Amino acid sequence: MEFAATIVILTCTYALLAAGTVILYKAGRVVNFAHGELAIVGGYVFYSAGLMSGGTSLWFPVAGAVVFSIIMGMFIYMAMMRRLVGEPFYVAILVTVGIGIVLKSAILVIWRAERLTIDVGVTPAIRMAGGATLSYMDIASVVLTVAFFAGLYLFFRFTRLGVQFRGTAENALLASQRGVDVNFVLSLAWVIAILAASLSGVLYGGRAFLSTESVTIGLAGLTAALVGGLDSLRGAVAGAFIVACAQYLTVRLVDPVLSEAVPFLLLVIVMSIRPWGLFGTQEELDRV
Amino acid sequence: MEKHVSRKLFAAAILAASALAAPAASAQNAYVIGYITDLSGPLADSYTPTWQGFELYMKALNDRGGINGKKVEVILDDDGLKADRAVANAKKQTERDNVVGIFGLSLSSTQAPVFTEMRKIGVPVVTTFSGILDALPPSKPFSYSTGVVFEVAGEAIGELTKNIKPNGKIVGMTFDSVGGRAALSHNKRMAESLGYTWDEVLFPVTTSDFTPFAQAVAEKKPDIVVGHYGSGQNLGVIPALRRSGYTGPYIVASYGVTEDTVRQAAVRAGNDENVYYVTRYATIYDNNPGIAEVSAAQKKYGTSKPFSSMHLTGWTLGKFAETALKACGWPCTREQLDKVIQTLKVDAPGLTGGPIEMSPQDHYGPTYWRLYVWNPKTTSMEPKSGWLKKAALKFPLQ
Amino acid sequence: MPLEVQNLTLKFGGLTALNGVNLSVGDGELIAIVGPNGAGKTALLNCINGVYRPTSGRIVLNGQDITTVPIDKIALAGVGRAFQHAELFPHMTVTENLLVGRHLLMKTGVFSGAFYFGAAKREESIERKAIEGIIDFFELYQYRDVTAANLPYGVQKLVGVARALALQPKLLLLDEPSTGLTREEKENFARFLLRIHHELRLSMLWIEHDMQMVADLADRIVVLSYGEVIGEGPPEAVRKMPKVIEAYLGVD
Amino acid sequence: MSRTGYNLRTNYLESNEVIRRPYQKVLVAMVLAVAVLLPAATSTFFVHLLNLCFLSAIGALGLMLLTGFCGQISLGHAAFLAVGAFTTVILTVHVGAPFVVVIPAAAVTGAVLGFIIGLPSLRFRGVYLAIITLAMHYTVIFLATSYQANFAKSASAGITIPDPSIGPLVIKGEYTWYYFSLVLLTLVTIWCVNLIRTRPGRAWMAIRDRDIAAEALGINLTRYKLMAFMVSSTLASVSGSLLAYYSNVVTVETYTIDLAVIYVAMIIVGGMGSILGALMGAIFMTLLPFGIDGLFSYLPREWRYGSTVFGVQVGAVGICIILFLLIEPKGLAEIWRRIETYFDRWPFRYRPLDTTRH
Repeated sequence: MEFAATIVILTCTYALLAAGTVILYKAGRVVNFAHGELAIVGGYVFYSAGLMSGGTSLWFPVAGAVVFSIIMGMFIYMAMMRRLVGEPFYVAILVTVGIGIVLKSAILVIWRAERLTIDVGVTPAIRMAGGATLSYMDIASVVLTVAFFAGLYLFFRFTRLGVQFRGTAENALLASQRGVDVNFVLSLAWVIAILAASLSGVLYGGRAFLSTESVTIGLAGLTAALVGGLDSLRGAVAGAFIVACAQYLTVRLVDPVLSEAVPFLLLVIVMSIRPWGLFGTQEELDRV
Repeated sequence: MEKHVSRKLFAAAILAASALAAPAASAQNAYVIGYITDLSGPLADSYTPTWQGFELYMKALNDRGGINGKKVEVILDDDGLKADRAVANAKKQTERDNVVGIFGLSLSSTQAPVFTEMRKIGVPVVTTFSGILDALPPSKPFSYSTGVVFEVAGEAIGELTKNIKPNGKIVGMTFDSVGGRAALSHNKRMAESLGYTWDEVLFPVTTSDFTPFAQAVAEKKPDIVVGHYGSGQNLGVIPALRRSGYTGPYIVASYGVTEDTVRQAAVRAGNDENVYYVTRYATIYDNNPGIAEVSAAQKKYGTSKPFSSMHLTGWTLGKFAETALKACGWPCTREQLDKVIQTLKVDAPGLTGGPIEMSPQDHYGPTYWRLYVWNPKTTSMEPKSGWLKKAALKFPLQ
Repeated sequence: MPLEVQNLTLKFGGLTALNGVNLSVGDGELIAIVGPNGAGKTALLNCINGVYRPTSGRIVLNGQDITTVPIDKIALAGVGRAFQHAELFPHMTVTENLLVGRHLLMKTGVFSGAFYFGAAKREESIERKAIEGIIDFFELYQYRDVTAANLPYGVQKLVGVARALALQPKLLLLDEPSTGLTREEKENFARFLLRIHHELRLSMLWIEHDMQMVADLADRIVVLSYGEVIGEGPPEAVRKMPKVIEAYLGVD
Repeated sequence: MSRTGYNLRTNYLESNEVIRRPYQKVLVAMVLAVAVLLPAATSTFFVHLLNLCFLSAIGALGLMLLTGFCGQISLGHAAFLAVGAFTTVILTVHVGAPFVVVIPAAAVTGAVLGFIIGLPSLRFRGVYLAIITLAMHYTVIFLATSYQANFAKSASAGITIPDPSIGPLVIKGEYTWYYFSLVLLTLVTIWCVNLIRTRPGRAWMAIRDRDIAAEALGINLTRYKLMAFMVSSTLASVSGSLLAYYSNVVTVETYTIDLAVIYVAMIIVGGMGSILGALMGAIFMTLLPFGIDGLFSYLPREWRYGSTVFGVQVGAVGICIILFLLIEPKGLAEIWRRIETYFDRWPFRYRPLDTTRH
């Protein structure tokens, strides 16, 4: 029972990250290596905004995280990514690596490298046989993740902006000729991706803690996206589930110490069988 | 545009280059010592308060008028828990700042290279935490430790566990580092010799979600769980263990874990009564004149980190440094300083269970350990045992 | 026969790019391939060149079956190719681009290259001299040390041909070498094509859109439409074929 | 007149000369002379920093060949350094092998690992390759941690290795190391320069620029990609071994992903596709944290507490990567070229269209 719960919660953390990676890839063919850092810094911002408001209301920290995502998303796209059109593929990757390092240094300079926990709803909500418990935060993380994906589905499917988004992902040039504000759509992609990451970071900060080491969840999320297929949101969920299962089972059945390397081993296996990922499309392989 | 960029870069480069060549700013009329530690890396939580304790002592000392009429100037450098940076800092301090000795240092991985380099030049180095082979008998010249040695701590914890439960199954946890493994193996050795059964769970260094690991521990049905790691991990581990259904005793080994961390972890775990703490220095909850003195200094000068036993550790090291420099006289040379440290005896009543004693063969000396338990009602720690004296282990072990 | 293409078919999923193409290039012959866009002209070259692996059929080069041989080995077998968009190495100079063309004729490796004296230096000297011959042939003197990215488009295409020629091929594949050139550049190019044809007597397979140029220069013309050969023969004969007229003018 | 006449050549090989203009010869000679005399004029600490620069420059050259010239991205360079360091440990501590055996052995181990890591590059490109090199990094580090933990059963602090010696000459102390690493770096640089201007280098650049066209000219992609990985990892491994010897201690904690990123930063800052850039980048990135440290020393002591200095040092790496990629993608080498051109033209501001490569 608790193992299933743990896997589901872990899947949620990774799925949110992987979804962001997929959105960014679909929108601008960018693979973001700074996603883990964005997630954790989002968590830190949430924490600090909570402190500033005295820890009484949830609205202030939530608003803090949202504002962070919007500013960060707009800034990364408008100041950096927009200028990289036509550059070799590695330039965008390395720029995101650079962003990741800068964010990490922000944790050091602003938050003094302290390990923080987000203590919202940590009291047990469900008691399971054997004494294990699930907190309100754990349940919230599942609910919020499901809500996020449902919202994303409705957005892409039924809103005008969502259609423009899909159009831009298909062919940015054509979309801009049809009057879509491509710059707006692509900044929006960054904002949504960072929002998802921040949510993931906040949930992670509730269950584990925030620190410069916890940015490694970004790599797990990236692996999940690659396993599922870089251009498929369904794949992101499936990939997250597979990575979470593999990690959990390694801890429990093989050797806990290996759990860090497992996502990569999994990735190598998946890529040698289906290089474009479980739900991805084959021609994407040559693009990146 | 292009030209602008290169001109600015050029200016920045010249500025940086001039900074590199900056001459030593040290006064000729003061004792200059170096302090290198991790103020920003993974263990900054532990080493920052230790440094602050040291600094408090030095501030108080200089306000008293210094040693032999001379002030003490401390050159502080951060190594970020990186060996190459620690070595470069040590070289910079010995050459540019002309320090007579180096104090502090972070984990063993940064100590070993600094010890090695400084031995070549002949600069005494005194560390607070995980002292290593170099300091333990047969000790190598110029290398000293006044702090926690993984192996000794492992043994002490094994022995003190008797005060919680006389027998049963102990599960040790650590992250997969060389030091963690060493601590575990000694804890295991001692526990098994006392009749406990032993099991262990290791996790990767970068782990921050401990739930799966905690479940693996809970499944082993332990009677006692020991966590061998620095400060922050406890914040994640204790709640994760409780979530996974383990409610038994949990021992925090004090590799730089502050009381405040224990408090936070215990609160997060649901105001637990079963959190224990084994430490080489006293805790701030002990009521004695030694602690009161440090506490007064902390109130006077202020520290950014909450007052903790790490401050006591740093304070004791400060006392060690003062005693050594005083004995060294003025002017104090590196050789002279090393010579006096070799037979130094420093008593820090109230802060340790007994004096720090160096001898030419043993640069670590006997250490004293104590078991505390967290009391959620009084929100403080209470001793659960007397001070346990551990003579230094001899290496290589048989 | 330098090149013989037998019953070549190439399919991508459900799409048939080439369907039972038969073709041969004789010694020193200049064969032009014409056809509307999407007729499969470049796909045919890609098959011969080894970029695509045909679904069925055979490609024989000087008696050697090269149907499934990898690209680089096909170059070794003696096929040189000039690409439609030149595909020069943009960060390298014209000389260096041509020297890459000499790759197969050189021997220097990682270890011998380390010492720039003795064998490696000698080889550089010899090959550099050989390149000078090609530069001379194509009159590229002023561009020797210009990076490819900085060349005018017309010159880029010329260098593309020169580079293919540098590897001393037995068969030269030219993919629309004159497309995008000005009238003058085209005439200039025609001159070089004739020189390759007459002075070097190289077998060539030449994709071209300019019907006038094809009619003037080619020995034979092969007309492709929707992946099939719809006409073949000397220029004057092909121009009169009803099927070709239909394909080109859309007569019903 | 002599300045504008440099394009005239009387010999084919002259176009392949690395140093083409008379004043450049003077410059190189001056740089070498300064390098030789420098230790006499500066402090041991600065010599130590330069040693770190020189030794890491060897690794940076390796990465430059792979990424800058062959176009294969790698985030696993720290692992290659680790392989060199641990080969050194195993051979010196267990076997007692001398320096002259260890360095070639480290080179061979590096080459073998490079070959293995190169294999996926035949199938994967771009991001996928980057992730695979990352996976390789974690695998190597895991193995190294296990080795170190089991090797040092009772105490923990890295593994000490003795000073190296070549025959009767013991390489010990900053100054000996300075000249030793200077000579070594010069040799490696010459090797790299020669590789780049002969057949293998041109093949790598062709693969980087247009792989299909390169293949159509007969370049065997498999062979040359693997060769690039092997040469790169060999240099990294040798660099790792030398750095281990220099510091006398090997511990697995040194070889983090951050270190790999710093090496990537070296070649970006220096300028992709330039040997000079690799050298400049290595020196820049090695000195950068110390320069920041130095700048901070001008500030009040209180400012240096906490994580600020280290945080800024970390952040500076990221900022360098971003700024150079966005503003000066050709790096320091290009800035240097512009300065050179400026003086070359002097006193004129312009010169007729100059599109030649320098």
